[in-house]
Amino acid sequence: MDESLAPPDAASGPGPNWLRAYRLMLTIRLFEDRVNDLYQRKLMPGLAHLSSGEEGVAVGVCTALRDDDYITSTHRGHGHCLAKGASPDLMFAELLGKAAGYCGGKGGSMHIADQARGNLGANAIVGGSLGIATGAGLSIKQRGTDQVAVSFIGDGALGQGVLYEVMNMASLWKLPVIYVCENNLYGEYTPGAETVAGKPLDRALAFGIPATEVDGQDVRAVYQAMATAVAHSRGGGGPAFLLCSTYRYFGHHVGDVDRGYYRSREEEQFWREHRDPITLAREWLEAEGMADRASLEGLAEELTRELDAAVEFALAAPFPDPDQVATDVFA
Amino acid sequence: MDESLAPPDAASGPGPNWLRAYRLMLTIRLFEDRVNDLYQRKLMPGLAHLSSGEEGVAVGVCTALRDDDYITSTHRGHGHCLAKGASPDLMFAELLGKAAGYCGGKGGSMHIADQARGNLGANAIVGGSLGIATGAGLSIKQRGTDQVAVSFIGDGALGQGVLYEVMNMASLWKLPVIYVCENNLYGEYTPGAETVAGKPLDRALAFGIPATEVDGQDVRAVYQAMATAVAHSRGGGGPAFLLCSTYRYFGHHVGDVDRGYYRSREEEQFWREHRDPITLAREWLEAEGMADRASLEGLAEELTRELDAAVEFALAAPFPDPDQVATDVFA
Amino acid sequence: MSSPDSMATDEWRELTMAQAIREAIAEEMRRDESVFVIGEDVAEAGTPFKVLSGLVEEFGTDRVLDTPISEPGFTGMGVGAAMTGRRPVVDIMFGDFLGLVMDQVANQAAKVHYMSGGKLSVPLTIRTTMGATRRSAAQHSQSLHAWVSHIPGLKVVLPSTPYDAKGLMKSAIRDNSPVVFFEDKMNYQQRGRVPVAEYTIPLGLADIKRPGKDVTLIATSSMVLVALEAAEVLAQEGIECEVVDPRTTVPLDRDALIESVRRTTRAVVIDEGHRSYGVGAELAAVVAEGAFYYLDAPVRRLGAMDVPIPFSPVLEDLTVPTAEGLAATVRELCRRK
Amino acid sequence: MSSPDSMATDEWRELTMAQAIREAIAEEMRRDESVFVIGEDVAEAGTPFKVLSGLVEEFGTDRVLDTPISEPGFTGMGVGAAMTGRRPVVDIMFGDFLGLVMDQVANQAAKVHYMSGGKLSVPLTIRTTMGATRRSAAQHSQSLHAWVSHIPGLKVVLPSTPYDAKGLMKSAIRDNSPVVFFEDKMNYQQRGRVPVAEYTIPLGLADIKRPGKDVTLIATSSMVLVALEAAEVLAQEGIECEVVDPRTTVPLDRDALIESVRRTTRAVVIDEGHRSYGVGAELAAVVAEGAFYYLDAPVRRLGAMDVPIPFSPVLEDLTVPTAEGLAATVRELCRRK
Ligand SMILES: Cc1ncc(C[n+]2csc(CCOP(=O)(O)OP(=O)(O)O)c2C)c(N)n1
Ligand SMILES: Cc1ncc(C[n+]2csc(CCOP(=O)(O)OP(=O)(O)O)c2C)c(N)n1
Ligand SMILES: [Mg+2]
Ligand SMILES: [Mg+2]
Repeated sequence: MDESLAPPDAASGPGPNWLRAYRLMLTIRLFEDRVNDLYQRKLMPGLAHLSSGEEGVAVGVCTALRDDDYITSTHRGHGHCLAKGASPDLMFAELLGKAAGYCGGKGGSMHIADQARGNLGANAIVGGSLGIATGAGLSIKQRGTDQVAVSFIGDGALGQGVLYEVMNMASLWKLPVIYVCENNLYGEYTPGAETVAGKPLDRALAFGIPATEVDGQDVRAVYQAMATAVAHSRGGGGPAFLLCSTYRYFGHHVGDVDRGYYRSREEEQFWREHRDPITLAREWLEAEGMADRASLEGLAEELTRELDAAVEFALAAPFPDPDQVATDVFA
Repeated sequence: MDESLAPPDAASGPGPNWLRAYRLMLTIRLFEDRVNDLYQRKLMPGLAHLSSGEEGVAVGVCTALRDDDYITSTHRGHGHCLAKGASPDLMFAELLGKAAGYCGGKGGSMHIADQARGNLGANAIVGGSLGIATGAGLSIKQRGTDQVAVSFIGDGALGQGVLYEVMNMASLWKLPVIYVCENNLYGEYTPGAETVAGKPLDRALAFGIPATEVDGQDVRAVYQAMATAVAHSRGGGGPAFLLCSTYRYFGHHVGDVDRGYYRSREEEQFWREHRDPITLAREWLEAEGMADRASLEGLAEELTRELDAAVEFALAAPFPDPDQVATDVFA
Repeated sequence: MSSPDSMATDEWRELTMAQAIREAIAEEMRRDESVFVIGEDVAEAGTPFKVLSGLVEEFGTDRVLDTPISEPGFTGMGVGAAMTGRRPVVDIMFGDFLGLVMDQVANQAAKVHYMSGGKLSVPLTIRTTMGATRRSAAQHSQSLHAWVSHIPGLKVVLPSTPYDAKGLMKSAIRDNSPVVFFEDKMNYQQRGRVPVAEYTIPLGLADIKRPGKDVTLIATSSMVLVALEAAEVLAQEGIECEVVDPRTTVPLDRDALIESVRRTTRAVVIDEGHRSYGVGAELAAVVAEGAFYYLDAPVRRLGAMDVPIPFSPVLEDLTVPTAEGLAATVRELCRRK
Repeated sequence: MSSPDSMATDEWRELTMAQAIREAIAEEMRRDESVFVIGEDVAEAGTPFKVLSGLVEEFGTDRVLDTPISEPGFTGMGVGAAMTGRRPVVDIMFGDFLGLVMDQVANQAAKVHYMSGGKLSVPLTIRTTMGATRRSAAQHSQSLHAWVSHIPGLKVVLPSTPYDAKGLMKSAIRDNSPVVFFEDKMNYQQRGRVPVAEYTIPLGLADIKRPGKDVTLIATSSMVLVALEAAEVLAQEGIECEVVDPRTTVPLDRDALIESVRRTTRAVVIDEGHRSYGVGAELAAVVAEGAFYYLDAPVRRLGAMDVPIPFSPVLEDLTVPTAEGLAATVRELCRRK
């Protein structure tokens, strides 16, 4: 089965603005740092699943998408949401349960949706958005547009049977759906090796879906692979599957601090020091002369101010009126 | 991935009693003819799904099993049940809702179970018995016996996500489970070609499960492949997958008589005339000199008498007492 | 405007329940190109019950999609298609299979609108079946409308006549919220008057199928027919039953039920789901509370026995409510003066 | 024998709900080698709530199995293992995920014994959670015990104290029928007295958590604590509440509920499932019918609001029943003389 799709015009074209991609990755990193901080300062209700370390996947993938393309996201969805164009201030507001949040405070971290940018929502059910993304693909085909739908899933979702049901239909009906699997080596506190038999790529290939594995820490490689997949799907070629190897720096959720029983400090250190997507991108930008240390430091300071302001906005924002509890039950 | 398992002692041994296998296939054929007759004479409540034409799979598979091995069956399960050793009279009684039936009349055609011979039951949910069979495999492993569990499924069950969930666990934990897929080209009134993307075998292989395709109309080929799979699983080798190409002569259920809109008379005729598992077996038995026409005709008459008697028994048998409606809800 | 005779039209035909449902779907598909049907054997086969026969010939396989046997998958796809501009009509062949799709229905379809603060919506209709005595045994005979009625965000329809079925199906398809539409498979051939002129019936309006002063029979789906049969018998004995059909369990027309029971001072609830923790419990609790100071006798409940549905006809027939059983219950209730 | 103080032992310790449940499972695993635990992150992690911490160290990974994220698959495997000589304890991390396994639970586990005419049985225990206010939003906060309570063949346990949790869990594991055991995730750290000596509590026996003469509060799971809190407040005002805990919705101890309400002549049902078509409806209908001629006021029901559980704390707190709300309802009920 053809694993490597022919490189599309999209990819052979001028290519994306890598500084913008870098900016997005850094935005996600700073965003998640603040979520963790809000949690530790007991300013954020509930929990959150941070995507720090996985910025290369979210940004590489969304850089290959248009505003009107759809994505569905997971419980670890802040990065996807930001990469698709959401504003940090309204996201923080949602995480704090404020009326100004993307969902008026009703969704929270695991349910942020931003339909204006095609984000059909994060999902707290592992694999829960696979049907939604594939259905969006069916909708695209029926409406005859050239959009694509992207379903972000974690490696844990490989365990959910619905993945194979929708891949089968997407393949049969040549739906423009791209399954992006973020393989960060763990599902909660259990290593993927203990829960995945055989090779993940084979599972997509078995349904006649072209599948590629890519280094998720290399935002340019992710973009390249994704651009190829998008061109394939937009062109009516049907679904594609992208397996991105990556790593989450923090615990499964913000409260998961004692991780020794399922992964080592050394392993975490290795990824942070040698495989950090932002560091790798920065080194490349500097080597290519696209940016110098000073300008990137300036950018970091600018984003820091921006995100601190976003947090301030959210903290100061009012909670929803009590009567909101009973609205939006029916459309 | 290794598709062809090494031939086991079981298969290289003396081999099964082919006359017994022939007798079983003929028993199934005559059984189903009588079910259809009972339906048409309005003597049987509800519907039934006949396995006529698929006898080679049920008998080839069960001939490679021991009494204490488990099977789970489908809505089209009469053949599996008989091949595993059930008595026609108690089966007819169940189909007629009589107290003497295997389930006291509470189960009917789609729920016949015969735990004395390891038949954990037919199932009216497509794919519904996959979890049960795989759980039986887990039980076997935990109890440390050398039994195997066989899950009969139709090609339609390839659409159910739970198949991939249990194959994954069976492979990870090396459970002695053999998935036998009866590919009769249709799921109800829809051709498999419209519902299966890619190649079925690849779906098992993708989970690290050895998979083989076999001619389901050749009972000896089915036995050979199954014996190989059984030896593999009994020996602790883990699960196996067997894809048997076969054909159902009748409609999806006894009432499905106008089939022109989904398959042709010619196709049906071809299978009946050139691919009939009983005819093929008879020709081989005669060619091998294991039996002559006269003895086989004698056998046919004997079985006819036996099955007619079984029907008579069932028709004469009493219905369950009304108070049975409220028993067996809790164990 | 909810009972045939009050319709502002004089043109009527007799249709079966199946024909009425098919007509409603066909009309909505003509009216709105975003409406499509998806499920198992819905195209050429027109479903095993032939409810959708003819649709694929008129609308083609792009709008009448035969799926693999993947209920969770295609139901989830229905949710996603609904969120992105389509109006899917998802076909779940047997209500028993709801067990496979409750995550898609209850966690996704029902909650998307609320969780997104109203930004996303799911104009999805799920058609499925209910009803026993078809000799289909435990996994093909359940009436599981209680499951979905319990989940906020879902509307639930239980039509009892061809007239109601057509008008309610059209409203369900036009509704911007997910609607689960239960069809009693034993009633597909039941005939009834349906106007030629187009009409819809709003979701959430109960209908008095027969007026009466002595006792209120609150009946759902095919149990309405059982109630009407019992009412006919009891009328001979001088007991005037009022038969009230909620038609939708969500939204529930509480006022109509309570108002009737306050008038008659007695009530029996009859629903084909299992008696315990079923829809009947809610209906009984609603009127027992709302009409408490008017009730002359306890509210009685009839439902399917709390046992898996057995195959054997002699047993299965014991599990479902009957007109005789209902009549007996009513007599006993009305003796109590 | 059902309340701690009546126990024939004088040795007691304080345990949390989580410890009591773990102790019950560990004792049963020592007692019967066929008992094993299967689910997501149950081994080294001991579940996200740490309820099973230590089990894998004692019993090893052969009897404490970490699974892939495949609820339908491993629940179905639990059914098959139970049918072939094992006693699986299946862990469904959040009750919300029941939507994924209702086919395995309702169509397979619940029906196998009946469909086989009693030849096969399914000694399976499914542990899962319920309860809101954890700021976990709509897909991690539901209390879906109504779904399983409605399906014949399943027993359903809702413990409210560590004492009950341990005794009922041991009975659930020893039961030869499938049992669904709901643990309120907000109560895992709640402490209570548990005897050192071994004991079990039979399924189907209600327990009077507090005697009283003016009104009966029928409360389930953590709502028992809410009821006790309200009863304390109301006692100051001279209203004596009797708090009755059914402990299991199936089997339901109808007589105990009805007997209490006949004595007090008033009842409020409080359950954390959604109010409509919830467990509260059945409990209310049972006492409204059974105590009809004794009731001085309508039976009231408190449950979660009929909305998906919102994330924002200011909204979420409005959705669940509170002691204040319950006390207000009781006052209003008792004024009505
Ligand atoms: C159906 C379902 N089962 C279990 C859970 C609990 N849970 C939340 S996240 C998670 C692990 C998911 O792992 P993966 O898909 O790899 O995503 P990651 O957290 O690694 O990004 C689990 C088991 C859930 N939310 N949904
Ligand atoms: C989950 C589920 N979906 C749909 C059905 C209805 N149904 C019964 S048999 C069948 C076709 C099964 O096809 P296959 O698995 O190939 O078995 P076959 O009938 O061909 O032997 C369908 C769709 C069902 N029983 N269960
Ligand atoms: Mg992961
Ligand atoms: Mg088939």
